[in-house]
Amino acid sequence: METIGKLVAHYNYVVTIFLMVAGLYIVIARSNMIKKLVGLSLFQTSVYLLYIEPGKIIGGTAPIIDPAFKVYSNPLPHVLILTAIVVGIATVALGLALVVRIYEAYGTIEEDEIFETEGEA
Amino acid sequence: MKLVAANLPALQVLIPLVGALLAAFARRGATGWAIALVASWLAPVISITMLLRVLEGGVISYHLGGWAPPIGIEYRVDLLNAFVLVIVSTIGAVVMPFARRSVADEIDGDKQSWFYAMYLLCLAGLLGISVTGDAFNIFVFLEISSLSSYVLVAMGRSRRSLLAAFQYLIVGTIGATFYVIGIGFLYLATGSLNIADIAVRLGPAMAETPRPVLAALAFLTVGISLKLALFPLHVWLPGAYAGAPSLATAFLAGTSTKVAIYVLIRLFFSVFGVGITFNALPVGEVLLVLSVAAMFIASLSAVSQGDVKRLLAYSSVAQVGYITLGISLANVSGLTGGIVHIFNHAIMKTALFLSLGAIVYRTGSAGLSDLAGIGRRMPLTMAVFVIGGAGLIGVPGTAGFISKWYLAVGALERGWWPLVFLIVASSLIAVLYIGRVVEVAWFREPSAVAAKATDPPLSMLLPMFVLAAATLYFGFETQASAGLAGRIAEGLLGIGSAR
Amino acid sequence: METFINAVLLTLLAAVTIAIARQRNLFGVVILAGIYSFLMASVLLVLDAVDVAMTEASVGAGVSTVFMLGALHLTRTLEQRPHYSAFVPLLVAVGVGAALIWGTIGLPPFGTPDAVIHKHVAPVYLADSLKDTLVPNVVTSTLASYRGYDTLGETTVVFTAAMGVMLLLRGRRRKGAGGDERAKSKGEQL
Amino acid sequence: MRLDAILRVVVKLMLPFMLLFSLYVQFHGELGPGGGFQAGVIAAGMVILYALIFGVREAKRLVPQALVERLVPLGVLIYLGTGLVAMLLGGNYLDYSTLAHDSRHGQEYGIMAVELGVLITVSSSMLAIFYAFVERGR
Repeated sequence: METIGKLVAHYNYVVTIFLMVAGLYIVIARSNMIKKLVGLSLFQTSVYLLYIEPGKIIGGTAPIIDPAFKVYSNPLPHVLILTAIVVGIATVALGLALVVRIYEAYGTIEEDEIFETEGEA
Repeated sequence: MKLVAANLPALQVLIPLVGALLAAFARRGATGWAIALVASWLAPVISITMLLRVLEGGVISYHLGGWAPPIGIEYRVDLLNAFVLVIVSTIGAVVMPFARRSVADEIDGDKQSWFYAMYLLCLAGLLGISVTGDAFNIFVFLEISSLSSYVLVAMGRSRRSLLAAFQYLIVGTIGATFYVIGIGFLYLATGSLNIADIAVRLGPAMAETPRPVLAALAFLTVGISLKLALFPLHVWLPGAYAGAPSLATAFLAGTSTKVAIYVLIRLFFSVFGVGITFNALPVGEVLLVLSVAAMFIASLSAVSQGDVKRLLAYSSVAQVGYITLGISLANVSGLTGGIVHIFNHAIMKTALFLSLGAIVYRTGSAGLSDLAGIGRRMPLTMAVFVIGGAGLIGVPGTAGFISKWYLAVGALERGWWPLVFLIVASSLIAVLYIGRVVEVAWFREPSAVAAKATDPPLSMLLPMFVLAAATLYFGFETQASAGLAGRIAEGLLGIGSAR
Repeated sequence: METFINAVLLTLLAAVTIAIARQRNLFGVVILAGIYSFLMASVLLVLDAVDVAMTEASVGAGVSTVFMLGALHLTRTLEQRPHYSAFVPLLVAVGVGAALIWGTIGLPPFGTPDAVIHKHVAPVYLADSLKDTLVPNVVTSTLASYRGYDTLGETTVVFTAAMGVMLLLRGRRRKGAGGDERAKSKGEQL
Repeated sequence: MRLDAILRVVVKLMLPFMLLFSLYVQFHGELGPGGGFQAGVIAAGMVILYALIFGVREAKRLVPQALVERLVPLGVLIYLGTGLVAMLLGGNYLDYSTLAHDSRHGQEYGIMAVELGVLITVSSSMLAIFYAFVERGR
């Protein structure tokens, strides 16, 4: 049972890292700007897990003080990630506004097509 | 008065922030400019007062919310960040008289006051990064300065500005996310977010679980290197500087990469310490190689540019190379050279971009061919350009020479004499790209647009003169620049009595 | 049990991520991204991060999807195949992944109360929140008071983004005018 | 058409509840999960939903764009101002303890005030961004 637990614990980190890497890959590899922004937000979102997962204590509850509970998960990562989420949506909104303007100016949102018309950007 | 004196570190950031909010309410461009002028001129008053206080009485620690660190967020001002605050706030203030006409010319009337709001947000963000003693708080203010920079860049007239802003946003966000990952590792290893507290707890953490600490170092270094445009992570910079409105380029070139460099220095020397940074991972070696590559490759790219804004932007990448070279040397002379070059490059590059901004104001173009003969039509503006250019080259008698002198001494102390040769050789490339502009501007027949140009009004000339004069002044009188940088370097390396 | 649910949800997240990478219809991508956010919110819920879960569900799956659809409405909905090779991005991604795995190996196992982060600063918030601020939700008291300055900064980030979007999208449309045209008009004007 | 009518009626019926929920999230944030961000996003979502069903023009009549644009900086100003008031009363910046005679109640008031600021800026920002995108469409 213990070994299975260990395996699963490690599994969490591996999947989290896969999510981060996949997001990063989409940002760099794709030429479509909206897809890039989606990838960027996947990358940012998966980083939340890097903070929140270690903050969890098995058998603990949400960090809202109540006489019925003794063990609480760590509140500090939650606070930091709340900030990160808000920063994330702000960045995506700004990025989308830029994409709309770029589409109006160039008639495409494919980065490589734009590079072809602009020469080197 | 006592109230103000007690809360200086908080006011340093709050005043531009309040200014930004007021400018957001304003509708007229002139109102926005007036607010920005007041807010940005108060900033250096505060930062210089703090620098003097630190020189007198040591580190200033300010507990935001009244919570003692590491529970609460701390503003912690020592010599290093007081110095950086003075640089950022001074550049932010000096460009303001220039701003009014330049912005009125380049930005639509109904958007000007919001443009100033963005400018002040960027200033507040950069000051916030420099003043804070909390690693996560750096991220928050990094995002304020970054988001506002993206918008400032996108406000350029050309459609390329939009593309540059988008690329800047993507790269900047990847950099910031790397930073967050790095801070996450540091937090997991030490349980703290306060920089001074992390530094204390890092030793035991390193002994127990070195891997997360080293991963933190790697991610933070890469993330910040994206922000400071370390070669070859600089691809966003030329487009962004070339695309941004003149004022934004001058301001960002003087401050934004500098603040990122500050964060890198802080992390390397105050958090991880020389032992971990340069011995546990080959950070020093990699940084050295990339710095030299930047000095040469970026300079060579600058030579072939047809757009002078872009040319100066590539030169910025090269100049950042000198600063990171100083960091990678990790001895007092080298680090002094790096730190003093933060200051020297800020004044020189801002002077150059302002004079170019004046040319754009008169001719509407920064193309090299359009600049033909401009020296005869705008002699004062071009004189500033020549002085700034001489500084970039490192001509003796200019501030740039001082930086390179210390870098060379640092290299010699290390016994790396070929590096001295490389520093001199790369300066010769700067002669090429500055010389090219000067040749076209002074020795060609005036182009169609240049023929009708004249020097800009005094309000635009004065900031340029101040910076040009500073470039010359700090070439002779080095006590305030290199002297201070030397004390900072000694303090960072744990030598001497620097506080 | 918590560990198991968490592992299942994470696997689903990985599957959705792969689907997003492969899907070329951008409407599909945006909807999948919404699903991703809901799954993420569930994971966060399992991890006791109730406030974060609530924010992720409303921001990630709600507002973010609306903005994305708004942008799609104004642009194109089909992604082209990129012209350049995916080799370098793959290399970068694998490198970053390797560094992350290397770095996390030394970390304490999932869910243990002995980790460093549970011993230094965090217990102070848990112990003092009620006593200092009368607020039982420690996340709220930390967010608004102990680290209130961060939250001021993050509100400012939202403000910056809103101003930025309005600066970019309000006002009349201008077809991308090159710098050269402007130089000419300036030359004539003078 | 019929479906549309149902949708309209349902949304109209839902709106007050959404508003109530948003307020609940705002003011319950001290006791349970929630706070200014979440409430702000829900409040903005409410108007966005209204706009999707009844059209943006209707939504703008309900919540005028000019008002929204003024509220964006106002929220930050409330947050920032709360900190400044605390400073003027002799504490450090954002030290809410000075806001009342008893430091704990001061903290409570301070937290309420800044959460209100967050609510205003977040909800109006989200709405302003939404309006900006929709406006661009025509």
